[in-house]
Amino acid sequence: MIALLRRDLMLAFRAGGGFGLGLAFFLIVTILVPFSVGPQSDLLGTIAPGVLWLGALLACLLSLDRLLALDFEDGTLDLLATAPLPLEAALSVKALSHWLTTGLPLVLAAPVLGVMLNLAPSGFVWLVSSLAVGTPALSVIGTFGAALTVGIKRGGLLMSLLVLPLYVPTLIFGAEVARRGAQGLDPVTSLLLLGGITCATIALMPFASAAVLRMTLR
Amino acid sequence: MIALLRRDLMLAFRAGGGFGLGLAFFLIVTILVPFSVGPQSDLLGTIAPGVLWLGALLACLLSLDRLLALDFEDGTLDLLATAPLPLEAALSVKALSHWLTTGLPLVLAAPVLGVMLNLAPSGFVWLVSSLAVGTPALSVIGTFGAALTVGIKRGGLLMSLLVLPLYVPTLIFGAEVARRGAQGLDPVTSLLLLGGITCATIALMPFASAAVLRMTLR
Amino acid sequence: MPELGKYAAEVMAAYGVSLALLAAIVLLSLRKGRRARAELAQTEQSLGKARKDG
Amino acid sequence: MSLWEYANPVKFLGLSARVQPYLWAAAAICVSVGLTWGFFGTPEDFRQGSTVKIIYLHVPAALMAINAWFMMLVASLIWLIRRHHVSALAAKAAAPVGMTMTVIALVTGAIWGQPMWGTWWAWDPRLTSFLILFLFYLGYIALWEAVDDPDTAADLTSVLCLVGSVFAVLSRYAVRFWNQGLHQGTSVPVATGGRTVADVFFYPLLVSMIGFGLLFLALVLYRTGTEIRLRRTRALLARQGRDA
Amino acid sequence: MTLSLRDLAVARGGVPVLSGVSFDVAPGTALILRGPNGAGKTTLLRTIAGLQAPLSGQITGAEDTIAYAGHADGLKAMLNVAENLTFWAEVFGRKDISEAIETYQLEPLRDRLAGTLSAGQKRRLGLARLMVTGRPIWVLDEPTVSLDAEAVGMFARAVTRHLAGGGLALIATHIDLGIAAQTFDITPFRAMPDDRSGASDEAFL
Amino acid sequence: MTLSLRDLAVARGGVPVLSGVSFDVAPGTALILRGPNGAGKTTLLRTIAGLQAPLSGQITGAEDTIAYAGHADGLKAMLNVAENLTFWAEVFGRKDISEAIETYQLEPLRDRLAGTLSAGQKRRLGLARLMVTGRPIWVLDEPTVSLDAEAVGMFARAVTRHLAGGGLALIATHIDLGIAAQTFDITPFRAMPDDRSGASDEAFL
Ligand code: HEM
Ligand SMILES: Nc1ncnc2c1ncn2[C@@H]1O[C@H](COP(=O)(O)OP(=O)(O)OP(=O)(O)O)[C@@H](O)[C@H]1O
Ligand SMILES: Nc1ncnc2c1ncn2[C@@H]1O[C@H](COP(=O)(O)OP(=O)(O)OP(=O)(O)O)[C@@H](O)[C@H]1O
Ligand SMILES: [Mg+2]
Ligand SMILES: [Mg+2]
Repeated sequence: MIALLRRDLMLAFRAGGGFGLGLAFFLIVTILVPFSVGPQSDLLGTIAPGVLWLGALLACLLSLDRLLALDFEDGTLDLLATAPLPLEAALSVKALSHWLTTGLPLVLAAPVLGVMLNLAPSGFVWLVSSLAVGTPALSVIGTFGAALTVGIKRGGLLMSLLVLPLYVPTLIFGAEVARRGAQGLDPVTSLLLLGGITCATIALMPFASAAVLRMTLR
Repeated sequence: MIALLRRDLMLAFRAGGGFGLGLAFFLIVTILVPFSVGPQSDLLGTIAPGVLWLGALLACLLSLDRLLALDFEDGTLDLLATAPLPLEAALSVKALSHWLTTGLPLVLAAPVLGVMLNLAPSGFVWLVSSLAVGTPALSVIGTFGAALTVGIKRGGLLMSLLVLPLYVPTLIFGAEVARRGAQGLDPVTSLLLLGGITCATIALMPFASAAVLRMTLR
Repeated sequence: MPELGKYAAEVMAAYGVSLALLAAIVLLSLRKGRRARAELAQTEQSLGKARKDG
Repeated sequence: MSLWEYANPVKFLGLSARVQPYLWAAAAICVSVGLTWGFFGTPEDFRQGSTVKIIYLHVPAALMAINAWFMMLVASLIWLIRRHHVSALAAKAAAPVGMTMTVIALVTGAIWGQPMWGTWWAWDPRLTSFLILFLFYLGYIALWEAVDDPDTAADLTSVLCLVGSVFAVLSRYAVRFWNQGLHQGTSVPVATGGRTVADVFFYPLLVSMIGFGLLFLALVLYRTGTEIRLRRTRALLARQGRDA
Repeated sequence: MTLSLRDLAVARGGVPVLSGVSFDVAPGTALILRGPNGAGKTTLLRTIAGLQAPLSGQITGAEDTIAYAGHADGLKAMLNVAENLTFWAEVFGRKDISEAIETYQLEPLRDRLAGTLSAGQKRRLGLARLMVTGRPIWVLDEPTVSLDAEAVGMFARAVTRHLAGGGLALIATHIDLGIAAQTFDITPFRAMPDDRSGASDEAFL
Repeated sequence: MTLSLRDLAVARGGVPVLSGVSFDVAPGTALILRGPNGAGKTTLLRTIAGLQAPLSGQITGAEDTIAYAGHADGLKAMLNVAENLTFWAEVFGRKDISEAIETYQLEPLRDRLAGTLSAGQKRRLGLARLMVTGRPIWVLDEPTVSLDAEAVGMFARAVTRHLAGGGLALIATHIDLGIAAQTFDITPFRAMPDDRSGASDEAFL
């Protein structure tokens, strides 16, 4: 399992970087927002928490695309399925490495982008904590989506379609935390709910993912 | 060439639909926006033109991902490069089929999503015309990005990164047209500029794409 | 025809769209069903497989 | 003799062929009576004017949209546990019907919203969770289309239906937490015990709801038959074309 | 531990491909599967490796003892030869990759990224992977594709050594491998079009 | 039209692999390339097919006359056999696919999606593609991988017929194809480590 994690991270660094790219996408989306909605800074400030959450979500989504697909194509998944490692564990590790290479950098970069979008000062800490608590759920749910679409060529868009509705609760609570934080309201309830969702998905989704993957490999 | 177009469209329909999926993604992004920035309808109305343009751009981008990658992986590109068909033409056809399966549906669906985001009534016709004029440029530029990243595994994100900056002018003018339209200002100048960009890219980009593709295949 | 008042357009539109959608799903189902039947009949015939029922 | 016998495709086709004529007739009668009665035979509401007539489309469609998903959930569970093909195919057959119902509810709601709330669309919890339901339908259908092998497709969509149900409920709750809406509450007796709709409106509504239910049933039976035939064609052809 | 198949039926794409297959492979021996293209060798091997379920029949002795090598090698283009092998060794709870490197003469290629190997070199690496799993049963699908004569010799020696160590091997191939082993032709076991051995579509026939 | 190589040097990944290769293939004849794994056969064939530029030397007679078949077949899993062939025929401005179908006995598979074929069946389809191009020069890289004996026979007949019709063929392979042809061993042409034949990194040596 540690071998798998190490390999995934190594590949992410080497293969022209799952690492930097999710982040770069996040950055670009955030930059494109002023171009598309116009540069008024109060408007930007109002929508900043939402935009950052949405950008993080899309960055996660895009990098999910090949989370399992590459391993499927070159036969690694077949071999992993016959290896002495429960598939649930393997998928949890994959989700973890996805989070480490995508979610974590997003969390760390969010404050910088917050500045660019004129986020209210009180919002920063809540933005970061909501992302820190929420992005693991995105990775875990995303792994499920990747497992569902693994055998399908051109599966990327289909996966987005399947995964995005599943992301809705996380997004609602996450953005709520960030927004209430920015507006100076109390975001703790939402944050707790968000944490609850994350814990529940981490505990349960790997089983669904593994079940689905066994079906596709068959 | 007609054979290529027909095959691409056929594949798009069969392979679980490049057709519907870009659209679905557009829909989903638009739906997620209220979840992330909150449901106040006047705020939504203000950012609607920008959000719709950004959504269309992202939907295009995601479906680009495998525009050439699939053909590369199974060796079709190698064979096409040795076929009696100029690569420029082949890539133009690919861009066209991408637009037909992604851009066009987006244009048609935009008004419905405009309703959901509370777009001002005066904005609809300009939104649609800006998308109709602008999305072909997105497809053509996207083909260039796809050609650049074709040999790279996990190229999806990298491609987004390369393509998004190229999309900036199109996005700026396109969103400007839609925004001015919604605010009741005169959007014709921007629309003309947008049209100019589209024409220029359609005329020139295929050569760049073909050149780049020849380099990657080597 | 009942008097629909100032909302006539809305009510008629709602009924129109809904009935059109219902008709569409029914007709599409019927068409697909008919094609499936024909295709199956043809396949069975060409393979000489007897059929147990309709 | 158990209910499971009808999990056999041939048995199922036989039964469904026998029931369908009655079902279609009943559905046609109920839908047309309900709608005609509602359209021609009811007065205007004092507040909503003639728009109240939309209720005979809107509410049954919304009801069936949710029930269809629920039926798909049950069918998916049966497939996952007992692996009866008819069950999986019934779920597949129901999805487009459910989606149509969803669209009808959304469209009629939007048309109704314009005069009542002054807007086509609002981010109200009820409306929003319905939109999410629509997305789940879309994803479910797209997944069926995308997977080649029918059994794998059945497996995957079943799991998706299961997980999707959980998330649909979660979304509903989340959406409600996120926004308090303007859509009105439940008015049908099963849910409240009393009713908030006057009898004049209620009886045609009831007929219409029954009609939509019967129509759904008839459509699902018919479409399941279609799926079974397609599957049989495929099986016959596959076994024929295998050698060489 | 003997690998035994009893009256096995396998399917691909929901269609029965083979039925009534029975054989035993004892430790220290290899069995070569033969059959024309499309006969069902790949399907059979995948079933034995546990990647798909059989329609009916029993497989014994295959639980957690199989190393499978199919048409795809499970190599990462962006990892070098040693890293690829080390990864698979660790997945199977082992460490040592030197024997595998030596047997397939990968030493000069040790630090090359797998993506830059030639077809035959890649295949050699794919076969070397088997040796680091430590599994007693090798299930191989056309292992010598694109290997030159010398590399086929390396492979034959590796298999012979594996058998001598009490392992067993099941190999599908179209060409002669130079391994002393029995041959099993699967052609006679082709399933009939109306075969009802539990295939998922049989309810529809 | 003769295919001629004069003092050709080729590189892969920026490193010279072969140098000083010269040969001619006359119409009506085939040339079989041999060499151990990693010798540079694939690189040479890709250069001749125009997929990469030579470091130095001349290739004549290859412009728009070559049909190339490499390790990947260029088949779409979601199109059926006939659609795949028709597509390639149309790209090369032709229509008729019946001869290809017949030669490789693909008739029974005609309506099967290419994704559901077995390895050997896929390969047969990949080879059938050559026949619909109408190109006089076939450049083939290990064409018989995963083919059974019978299919190798089909391939040999197809090549013989192609040669009899004035075509020519250049084939890299490790096994015996049963085609009457000269053999060319590329092993002696391996580029030396300090070879300066125009590689992109030679300025740094
Ligand atoms: C796009 C907009 C709308 C959507 C998506 C929508 C959706 C729904 C849904 C999901 C139900 C629940 C059915 C059930 O649970 O049994 C419902 C019921 C209902 N809706 Fe709407 N609705 C919309 C607009 C409206 C408008 C504008 C009105 C009237 C002003 C309205 C009036 C009703 C009524 C009276 C019910 C019955 C309440 C009940 O029995 O639960 N709806 N609608
Ligand atoms: N990117 C690269 N960098 C350095 N060397 C490379 C690169 N790619 C390939 N090579 C080397 O170039 C040589 C020629 O490879 P090529 O694929 O042409 O061999 P081949 O004769 O086709 O072998 P095979 O019979 O195994 O297919 C090999 O030794 C290979 O390792
Ligand atoms: N999805 C599918 N639907 C129907 N038939 C299929 C499907 N996939 C494969 N087949 C058929 O199943 C049979 C067995 O295929 P398999 O790959 O096991 O053959 P094989 O013996 O490995 O052949 P090869 O020597 O060519 O690799 C083939 O005839 C193939 O065409
Ligand atoms: Mg095989
Ligand atoms: Mg080679």
